[in-house]
Amino acid sequence: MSNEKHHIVPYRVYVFVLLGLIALTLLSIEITHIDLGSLTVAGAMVFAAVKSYLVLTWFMHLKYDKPYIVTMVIFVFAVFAVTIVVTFLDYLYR
Amino acid sequence: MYSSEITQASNFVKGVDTVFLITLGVSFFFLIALTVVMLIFIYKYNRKRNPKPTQIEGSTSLEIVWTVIPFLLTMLMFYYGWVGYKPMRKAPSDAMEVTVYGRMWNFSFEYENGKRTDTLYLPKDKAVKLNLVAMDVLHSLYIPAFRVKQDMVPGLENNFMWFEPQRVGEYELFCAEYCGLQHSYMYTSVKVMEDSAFQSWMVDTTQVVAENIDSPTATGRRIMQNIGCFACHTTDGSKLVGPSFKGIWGEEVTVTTGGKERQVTVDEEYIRRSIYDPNADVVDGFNKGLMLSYEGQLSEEDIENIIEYLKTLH
Amino acid sequence: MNSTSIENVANYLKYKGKYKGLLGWIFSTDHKRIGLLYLYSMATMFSVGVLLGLAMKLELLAPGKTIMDAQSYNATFTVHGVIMIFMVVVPGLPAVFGNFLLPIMIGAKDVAFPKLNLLSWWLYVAGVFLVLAALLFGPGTPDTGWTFYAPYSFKTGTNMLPAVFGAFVLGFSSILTGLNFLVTIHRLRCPGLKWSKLPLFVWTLYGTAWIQLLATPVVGITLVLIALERLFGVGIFDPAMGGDPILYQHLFWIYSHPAVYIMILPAMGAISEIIPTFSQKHIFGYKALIASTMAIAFVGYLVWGHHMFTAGMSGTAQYYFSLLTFIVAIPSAIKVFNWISTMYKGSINLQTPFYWAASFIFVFLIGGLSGLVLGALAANIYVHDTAFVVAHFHYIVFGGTGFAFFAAIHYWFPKIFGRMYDKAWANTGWIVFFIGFLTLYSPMFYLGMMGMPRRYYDYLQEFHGGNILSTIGSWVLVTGFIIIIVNLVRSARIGPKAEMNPWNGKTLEWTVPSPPPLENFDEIPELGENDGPYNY
Amino acid sequence: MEKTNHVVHDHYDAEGSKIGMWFFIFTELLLFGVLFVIYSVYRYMNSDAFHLAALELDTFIGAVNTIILLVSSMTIAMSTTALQKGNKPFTLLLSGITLLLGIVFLVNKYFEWGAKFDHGIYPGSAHLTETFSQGEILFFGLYFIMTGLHALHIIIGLVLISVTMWKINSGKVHAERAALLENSGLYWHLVDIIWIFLFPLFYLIT
Ligand code: HEA
Ligand code: HEA
Ligand code: HEC
Ligand code: CUA
Ligand SMILES: [Cu+2]
Repeated sequence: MSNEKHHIVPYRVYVFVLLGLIALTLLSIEITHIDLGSLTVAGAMVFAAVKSYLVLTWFMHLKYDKPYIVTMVIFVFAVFAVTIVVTFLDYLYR
Repeated sequence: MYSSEITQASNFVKGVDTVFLITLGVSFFFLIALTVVMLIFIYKYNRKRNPKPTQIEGSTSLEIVWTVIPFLLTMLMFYYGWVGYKPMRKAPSDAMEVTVYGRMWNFSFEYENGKRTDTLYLPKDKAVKLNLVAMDVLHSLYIPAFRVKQDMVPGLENNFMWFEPQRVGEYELFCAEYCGLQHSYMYTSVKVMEDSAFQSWMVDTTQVVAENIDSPTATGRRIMQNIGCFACHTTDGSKLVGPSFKGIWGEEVTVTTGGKERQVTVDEEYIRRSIYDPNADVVDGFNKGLMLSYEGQLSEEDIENIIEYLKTLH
Repeated sequence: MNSTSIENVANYLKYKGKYKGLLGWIFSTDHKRIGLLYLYSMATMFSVGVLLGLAMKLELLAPGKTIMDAQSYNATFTVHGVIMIFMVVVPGLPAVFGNFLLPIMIGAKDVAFPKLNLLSWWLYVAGVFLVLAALLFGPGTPDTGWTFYAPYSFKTGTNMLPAVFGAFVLGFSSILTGLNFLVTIHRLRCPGLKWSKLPLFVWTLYGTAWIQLLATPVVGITLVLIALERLFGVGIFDPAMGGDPILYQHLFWIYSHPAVYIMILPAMGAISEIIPTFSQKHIFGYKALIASTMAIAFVGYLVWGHHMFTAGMSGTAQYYFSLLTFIVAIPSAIKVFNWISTMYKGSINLQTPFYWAASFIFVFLIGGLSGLVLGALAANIYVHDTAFVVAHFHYIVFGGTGFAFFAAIHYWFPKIFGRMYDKAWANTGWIVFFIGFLTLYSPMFYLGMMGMPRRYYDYLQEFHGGNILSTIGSWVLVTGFIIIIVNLVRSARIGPKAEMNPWNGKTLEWTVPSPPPLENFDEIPELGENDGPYNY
Repeated sequence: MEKTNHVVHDHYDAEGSKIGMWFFIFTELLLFGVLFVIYSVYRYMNSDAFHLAALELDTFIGAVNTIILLVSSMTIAMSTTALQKGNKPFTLLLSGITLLLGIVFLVNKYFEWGAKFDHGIYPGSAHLTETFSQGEILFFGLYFIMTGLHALHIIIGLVLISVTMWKINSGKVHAERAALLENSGLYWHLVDIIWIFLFPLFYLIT
């Protein structure tokens, strides 16, 4: 068990990811200056989602982890998403 | 619940009772059938009679059967449940409207012509829409005989229930959502009358006017009765949630105002403040925040009548 | 271990560690000792809850004041509910039997994180004391009901903060137990014990642990919000500041509905062990039982709104929640069918645990089927917040989880204490208890259908009859309870020594001595192709 | 501890502790998840008020803090690489930078909150309840609760990283037993992810 090989991620990969994240952050700030109306929230959330995808896969090593861990992470996010949707079944139709 | 007396008390009784009977029927069937089967197995395959078990690991076809059959049955129950409920959500537009105020711990009902009561009077065979207003915490208006219940939520818009009483009589009306100390005493009754009787009751303000002329005291008392002051205050000196009104006029009370204790003498000014802004002066030994402001609910005139009444309580 | 004779093995009850006496227990990271710590602390809290329940029944014996005033009654059902739910049935079987048996059943020496396990128990105790502090100190015992509905919960003058915080800490303890079990099941299964060979009790613990993990934080943060509301007036649930009290109910039930499956799943797991053992037969539909466990765990997460049908939700939400409530009932039905089929052509050994298991099925049926009545929208509107609901959940929480708990304790007692109880007394206790149970709760169905609201300190004359019957039932029930407890406590100390495998069970815990030695196995067992928990 | 019966109980299971951390992260996600549910419900109910209230927050500080957290996330991730490569001083340096950035984040937050308090905007303040609309009260209520809870998590993360550094320094955590560092890293990234969502919700969407 303890002898499982660890994938050693080179430093530069992290630097690239960070640059990507910062770029996305700046971009999302820029984009809010354009008035997208009701899409603003959605837009910002898409940026946030992409950013957390990056953090999850690279910083949190999901890319190198066993598939079952990835499955569990997806499952948990799905449960959360479903919870929100179900809650909104009330608020959207009141 | 199936006693014939109340079966047709409102237009919803049928829908609700139907789904009740269906679910109860299915339930009893399964309960009895499964229990009997289980008892038979326990008897027949008892160690004494059947010392050697036969190993069976399962059966896919059986699993499918007993997934599909309950599924169909539950969908049936769901369907009737929805059908019985659906009409409760949409009140007819010509319904008579009554506003219900729920507060700790009484209901008061206000009719279209401004009349206020603590008992719900209704005409027979006429749709009524109750607009629910919760003043402090959650309450729930429950009339078992009519099979209706709806929570009263403070701040919720479009909080209503409707039904059509179909039988003359007097029915219980409970508060079904826990709301504190006297939750179990938060009940009153619904009086369903023939339409003509209701109409004359409705326009009959003579009694009130007469009382108004001869005695503000009686009016004050009636107002307090209807709006529910006596849920928390007594007139006999015993302490409920709030101080008793016995001998209140001219009394010296210790109150806390803005964190500081002080002595005040009960006068008009003080009583008015106590009713419009109860948390400004909190009487020693009682809790802040329980009594809520009646501003907008009681007019200047009402307050004067109340004060007249309070003066009489020695 | 240096000895082969069971007598001389340092079994987990006897070994001496760094500390002696009581300290040797409360600082022990041995999963078996922790299991017993939970058993004792829960039994204590349970007794308090029972007394409060009896007090309520006594009060309801007659209309008007009987033994207490309205304020005390409200406080009583609140504390009764909080104790029973958060301190007894939610930790319930996982904390006691899960802790004790999970590692043995999967052939491990302990759980994955023994220290964390001990910490969970400490947190449990801390939570208990916090809640008790709310009763003893401060401006009065909480009186909101165990649901803490806003806005009453931040309007009441009573001592809510410690109670709410205590419930939060209890939740944290529950999360850590769940986390520990998940890692244990994932990582510590012995060689050859594939997922498809896990005992069903372990599977239910697995499903339960996921719910604990994903649902408990929801109630945790919601209760913190109630506390913040009281302290600072943030406004989140306060209608006066724009907050929505219905949102509170959503959040509360997002946890508390899955929590009812936290209570029942391990109970179902225990029943799935007991029935095959006493029928000496392979469990019927192993895969179907696993699938239904997972289905309950998952779908159970999405039906919370059936507690709020009258709360003022949208019609769409009501439609959806009612539909899913019915769907989630189906896996439970599958389980019942499989249990009964397991008895078919078995060789049934009528012993106390089996009696409990069979009566579990009966009361669970009543509880579950009355749940269907509640799930149907129109019927729910009528009986919501009446004694009918009280009957439903006592039947299923207490009838389900409680009966399974007693089944489990009578089943694993010889393993846990290494001694056997007096079977005649155990059976007497069971029958008295069973009769008392039916007398106590059945009238409540009737009262609810007559329209008697719940949480009523006082009631109208017309509800009197049912209440008298119910109160009498409560005394019978407690008589049964006392017989059972006295029998068990006595036998744990002076009962005859038990064999290693008195019931001829096939799960791994029956392959180790009774009581098990410190680290369960001398050597980690290995399962061959044909070994399995139900291969008789 | 009391395991005197000479059984070596020291099974080191890197994957076990890793998934343990993940399970804990799941719990945390749901914990914040609830607050996000509340936020979205109230935003939906009071969209104009939320719009107005968000203007009160300083996007610049928010953005700076975002970048601080992102960088700190990178350094802690890199420190694992450094540890696996056996470069202890560099590991310590990198996690030290993380620690420092975390503290800078908190200091920023402190000033940000302080400024709000000075304007009389804090939960239950008279200024807030009297001059703002209901939606705005909710917005600020949520703002304080969510960023407050996040700050609490930063503090927990900082403690965790400090302990890890201590153990790296004393040699208890090393290339073969890197689980503690990896887990603190995971936790820190969680804190980062939450901020990734908090930032647009409170500062950006106006
Ligand atoms: C262990 C706990 C537990 C369990 C397992 C359940 C199981 C179920 N519960 Fe219960 N419930 C509670 C504990 C539990 N409940 C509590 C504590 C409350 C009250 C909380 C409060 O307000 O204080 C409550 C309240 C409650 C309500 C809200 C009542 C109200 O306030 O208005 C509803 C409504 O739908 C409901 C439904 C159900 C259903 C459909 C199931 C189903 O899962 C049941 C499934 C089981 C069966 C159906 C039996 C087996 C079936 C067969 C053998 C075959 C025949 C079946 C079919 C044809 C389908 N429950
Ligand atoms: C596990 C849950 C549980 C249990 C066991 C009980 C047990 C009892 N309950 Fe219940 N009760 C609740 C959970 C439970 N209750 C909840 C959640 C509420 C709602 C509170 C609210 O409204 O907020 C409630 C409310 C409630 C009311 C309604 C209050 C009202 O609405 O006005 C009443 C009324 O009489 C009552 C009575 C009783 C009685 C007499 C007992 C008992 O005294 C019966 C005696 C029991 C026994 C003799 C043994 C049972 C054995 C086990 C369960 C297993 C053992 C486990 C271990 C030792 C760990 N309870
Ligand atoms: C929910 C309970 C409740 C209701 C209903 C209620 N009150 Fe009160 N009342 C209190 C409490 C508690 C106090 C003491 C604390 C305070 O002064 O705010 C109080 C105080 C008072 C006082 C001051 C008493 C004294 O001895 O100085 C007056 C006058 C009063 N109420 C009048 C009324 C009137 C008139 C009504 C109805 C229109 C009413 N109250 C309804 C709870 C209530
Ligand atoms: Cu009003 Cu209960
Ligand atoms: Cu439920």
